[in-house]
Amino acid sequence: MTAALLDACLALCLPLLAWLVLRTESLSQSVVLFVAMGLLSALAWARLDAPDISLVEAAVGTGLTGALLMHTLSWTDERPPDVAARARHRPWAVVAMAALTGMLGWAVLSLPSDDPGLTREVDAHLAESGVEHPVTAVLLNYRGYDTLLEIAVLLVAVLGARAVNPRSERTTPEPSRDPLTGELFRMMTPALLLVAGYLVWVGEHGPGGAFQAGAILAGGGVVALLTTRLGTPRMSSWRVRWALLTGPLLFIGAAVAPLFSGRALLEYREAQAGTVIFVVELALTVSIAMVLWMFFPGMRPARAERSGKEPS
Amino acid sequence: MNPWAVYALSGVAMFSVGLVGLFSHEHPVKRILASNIAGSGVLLVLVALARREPTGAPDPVPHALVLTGIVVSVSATALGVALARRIARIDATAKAESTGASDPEAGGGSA
Amino acid sequence: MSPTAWMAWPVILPLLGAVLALLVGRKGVRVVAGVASVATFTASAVLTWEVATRGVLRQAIGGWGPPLGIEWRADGLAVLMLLTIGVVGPLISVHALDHLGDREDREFLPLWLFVWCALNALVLSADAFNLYVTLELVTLASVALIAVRRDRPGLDAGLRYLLFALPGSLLYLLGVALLYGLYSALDLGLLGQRITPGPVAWVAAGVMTLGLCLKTPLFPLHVWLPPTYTGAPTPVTALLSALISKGSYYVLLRLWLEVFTPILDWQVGQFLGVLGAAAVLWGSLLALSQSQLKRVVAYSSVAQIGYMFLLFPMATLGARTGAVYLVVSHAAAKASMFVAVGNIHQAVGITELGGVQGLAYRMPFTFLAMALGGISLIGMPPSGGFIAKWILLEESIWTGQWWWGLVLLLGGLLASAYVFRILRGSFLPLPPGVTVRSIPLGNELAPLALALIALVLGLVPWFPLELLAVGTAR
Amino acid sequence: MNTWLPLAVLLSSLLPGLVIFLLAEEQRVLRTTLNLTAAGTKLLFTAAMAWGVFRGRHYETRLPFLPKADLVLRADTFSLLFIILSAVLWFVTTIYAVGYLEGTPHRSRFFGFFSLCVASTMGIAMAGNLVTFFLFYEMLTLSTYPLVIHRGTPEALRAGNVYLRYTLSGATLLLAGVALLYTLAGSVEFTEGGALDGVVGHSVELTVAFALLIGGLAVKAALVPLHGWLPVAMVAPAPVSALLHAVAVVKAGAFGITRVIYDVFGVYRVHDLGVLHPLAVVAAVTILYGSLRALQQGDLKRRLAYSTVSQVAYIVVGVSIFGTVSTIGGLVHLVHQGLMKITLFFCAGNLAEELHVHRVAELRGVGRRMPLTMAAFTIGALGMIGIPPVAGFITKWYLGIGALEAREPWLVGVLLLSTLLNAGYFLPILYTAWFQAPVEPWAPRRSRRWEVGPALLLPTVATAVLSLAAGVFAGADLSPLGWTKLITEREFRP
Repeated sequence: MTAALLDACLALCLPLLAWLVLRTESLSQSVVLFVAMGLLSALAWARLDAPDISLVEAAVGTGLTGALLMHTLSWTDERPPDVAARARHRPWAVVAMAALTGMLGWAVLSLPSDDPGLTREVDAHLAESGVEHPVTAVLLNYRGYDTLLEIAVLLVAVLGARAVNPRSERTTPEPSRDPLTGELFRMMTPALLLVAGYLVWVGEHGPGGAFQAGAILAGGGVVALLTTRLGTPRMSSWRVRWALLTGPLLFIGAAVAPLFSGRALLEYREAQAGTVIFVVELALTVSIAMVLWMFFPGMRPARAERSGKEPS
Repeated sequence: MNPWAVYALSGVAMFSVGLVGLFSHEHPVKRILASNIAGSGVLLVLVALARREPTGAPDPVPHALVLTGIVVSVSATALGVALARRIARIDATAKAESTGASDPEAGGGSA
Repeated sequence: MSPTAWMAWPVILPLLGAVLALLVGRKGVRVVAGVASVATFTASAVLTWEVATRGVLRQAIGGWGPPLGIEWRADGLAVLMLLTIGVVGPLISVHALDHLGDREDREFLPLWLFVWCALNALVLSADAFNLYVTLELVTLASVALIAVRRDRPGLDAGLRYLLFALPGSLLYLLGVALLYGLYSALDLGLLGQRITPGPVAWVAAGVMTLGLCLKTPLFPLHVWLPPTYTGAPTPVTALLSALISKGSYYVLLRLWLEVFTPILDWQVGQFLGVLGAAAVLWGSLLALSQSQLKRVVAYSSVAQIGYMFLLFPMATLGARTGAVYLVVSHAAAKASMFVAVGNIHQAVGITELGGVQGLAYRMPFTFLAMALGGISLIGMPPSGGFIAKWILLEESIWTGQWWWGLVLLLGGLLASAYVFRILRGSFLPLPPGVTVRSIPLGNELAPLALALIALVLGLVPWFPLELLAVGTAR
Repeated sequence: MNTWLPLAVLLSSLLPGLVIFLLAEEQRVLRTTLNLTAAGTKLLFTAAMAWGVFRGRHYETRLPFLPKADLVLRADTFSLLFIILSAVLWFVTTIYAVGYLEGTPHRSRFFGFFSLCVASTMGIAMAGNLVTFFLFYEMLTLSTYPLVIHRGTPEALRAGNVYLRYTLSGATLLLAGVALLYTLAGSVEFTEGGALDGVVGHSVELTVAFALLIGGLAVKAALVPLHGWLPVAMVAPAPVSALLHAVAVVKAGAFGITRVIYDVFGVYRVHDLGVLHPLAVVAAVTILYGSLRALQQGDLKRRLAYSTVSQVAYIVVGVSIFGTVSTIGGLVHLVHQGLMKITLFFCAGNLAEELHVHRVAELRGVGRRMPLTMAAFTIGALGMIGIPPVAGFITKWYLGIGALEAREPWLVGVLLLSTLLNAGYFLPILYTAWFQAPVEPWAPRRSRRWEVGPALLLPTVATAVLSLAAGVFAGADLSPLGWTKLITEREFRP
């Protein structure tokens, strides 16, 4: 009963929060509300027995995204003169929203309510996949091709983001005035690396994997960015490029190798599948961490300078 | 009503809010937020669909799709905010120039 | 290597090329991209040959096969698209090298290779969710390409495109989720077998169609197109209009003709047809009223996309052939026109329609390309556009829906009005005070090569038509 | 069966055209040589083909194109009539144009499109089915447009607009008709006696298709009320007017109408559908309207243009009256009008070029200054009126007899009235030129021997002689009349 109440509450809160995010006039409040909504939604995912991906949602979908947006707000004016942050008055908006929800809800409610989906098929072939965790099996074996393209998506995004803001690479961040955070970071680093390595390894059997590990590492990188003299990695450095691209190259190599012995793309031999997947995941972890880290363009210009430029 | 259906409906509602919000805002950050909300809605629907059989492990296929979805969504956000940031800097430079002040970008760069 | 193995290379080679191009840094980008382009084109051509001689090819990626794994499927339609992308894309990118600055093409080339990889992956994929990933890869790479010059119009255009394409993808993804929820399958073939009329299928079809129409875009969702096409660097506009917008249309075509066939009712078809017809008329009329050269060509894309939607009310194999033929010839013709527009801007720096005055004598190849491309847009013989229009026209009479034929004919007349509005000015003498900068010969030949493809499509249509027939026999 | 000769005839003007585009403006000798060699080669090919067809051989080039329609180039008696006319007139017009455009800019472009234009005409003549016909019909529009606006003046551009508006609308109707017919019949190969044997019933659809096809073709044939482009297009240089009005464009329309009636529907089918009579009426109206408007024109070229409107309608009248004799009259006029009208336009060009005379009133006493030109003009004009022994007489004679034979006596009235009107607008020109004294003395000749450059004069005289010969030797087997009789025999074979 309590559980049902909790579910109902969560389910009700999420769209309401979403609505609030978009209604709020202040952009920074919007982002804060968005993060809150994301955390609640991670909770909802956990209630739906998806604890591992709920962590990713919390860390990346909410944390990293929220940080990115917050970071952007520090670059942009809170409210540019020509664009209002508030929704234009659109009477049709509410009607459209209700109609869309109604229509989609109708479809959702007509879905069978105890369908196992592909659970049986996944389990049936789990032994051949080389890993023990079904999600990892889907992600890196059954549908490994999706993941290959997903890596391409990440590369494109980082390439695009760096391409439009090449200057920020040169922006040296303000060193933190607080010596404590720097010290903290130094202490944290080995722990982060350990946790990331563990997550990759555990991904073969249970919740975890390259993406989770990469997110952890990237988190460390972002903290470093904000607290130490360490700048954003630059594309012009060959070390950065190798760190970024070794994973994709290995993955592509692993994907095409079977082609030369008459098998299909990504058709690993059963005996080697586990090893191949582990190595690929390890390399991808580094790449994913690099990409997520590089999404952050460095520090904003110091507040004092900005305000000095403001016409007043 | 089953818990999955409650959450699926919630996801659908989030999606609608996000989608309509996307088209009724002009500020790029708001629109990026809206698209993230809509994305979370879709992913919530997928997560809910995975948990329809009340016993046993949930369907791993939607979970894997969701992971991919998160990556795509954060990539799009990163690209979007990079563009928005650049636009803001160009505007700031233009504004500074029009008021006779020096280039704030150059100042930021040499700090 | 087995014939099915060839399916991997058109996807893998550009991906590998892009990654290596990033890896080598500033110096070797052009070399790597050149080698990757030649290799990818060769792979596409070999695959086309295999399909033309052996029929439909399939590859179960990872060896699993549906429903667990993803499948690639190459029929005649798919390889024709591969070939189109493989010919038109590199020609545009050759032009881009000279059009963009040195700095930009270090980013342009890897990004274009990503787009190429994504489009090839999209064309071959037979998996609904995999299609979502390819669509997103196309979108993000396109956004980065649009903004590659880092100028304000390009950045605005990129952001606008992103914020219209994202909801499109999400709508599509929601449809995929619904379909998976009911049929526990993501493979298009399986979905096609299992589909039954009902709320889930209807709503899924609705949101997926809406999303893809937003991306393509179909009237009245085209509002983002003109400013985006105008703001993007011209070679990127050419890519957008010629190839990228066709990606989402291709998915739509596959969905309706292979998955949603049982629910493609008369009303649904007519509805899409009406929107297409409106796009044809509205796009053409707006193209006629523009004063900027690039906007004329951009609005023409709205109209041409409209023609492609006339497929849905007829929904016959013949209509599919006609629509696909239009996709292919429009790719060549429109790319040629945009590239020619780029040349004109580069030569005289005038963006107004009057800027073409007197240029026919100074840039003959560019204007020949413009003329040949324009003829294809109008649908006059000899051009690929004519063949497409002819097939659609015959099909509209054959199915008794002659009113779509009227739309085709009227659209052709309107197109001729805006095409000749451009061409006519070029015959006038060069206005005094205008200096014409010389254009590298390669840049003049690129649009001509593209236009000649549109011409050849109108002279030897039997080859693409026979190719298109591969895999249609049920 | 010979498979390469039709293609050779087509390519003999297509390829030179493409090469000419690439020539620099200064390469005058090379360009002229290329032009004349091409025109000569085409004449040879054509003669060979004509001889072969006369002796009963078949010529056909067939290339795969669309599923239901190949690209077919074929030479039958009717296409040869048009091919020979075009080949001969192209040859003389090329010579004329070389002289006429001497020293003007953009000649490579001009001669390039000029050759494409002739290639399209050849394609139209040899098209073996409706799709091939449409293909070349559209190519003709595209290749004549740059010729119409060649001068690049605002007036020329406006004329180009009008020209496009008319011809493209016409093409749209034509395309609709072709598509409708293909859907009904599956495939429409031109066949003597009609190609629609497989279609039973569907008389409404067939009538619609017929109306669409004729409507589309009537634009180029300049039938009233679709004739508006023709007088406007007069801003083009004289050789263009000559070629457009005597051969390529209007004849393509008239030729197409004939093809549709005889080789697509078959004359019996068209007769049964009851659509022949309305067409004859439209043509008759055009004859009278064109003549009346010609009467009002003070500008020489415009007068000739309206005269064309009227004269091309003779062809249509001839073929749209059910009966062999009138058909002969109509078809033979395809050639006769071509020869006579091109003579007249050449003369107008000579006058404009040498003396800058454009209006009828300015022609006073020009006969003594340019006797050969005006003599040629006189032959052409008398032919148009229908005075023996010039070719035009043959036409009117056969049309008149044909009308009586088909029990359409009203047409004889139309012919008589038209003849009167023809006389009304041509005779004053002759009178002014020969018998009135010049207002002021003409500018002196530039050369002692020639009243106007030989490149202009010789083609003019040649075509005038041909117009006369076509009338005088009408009885010969290979005269236009003889050939036409051969065609008609085959078309009416039940």
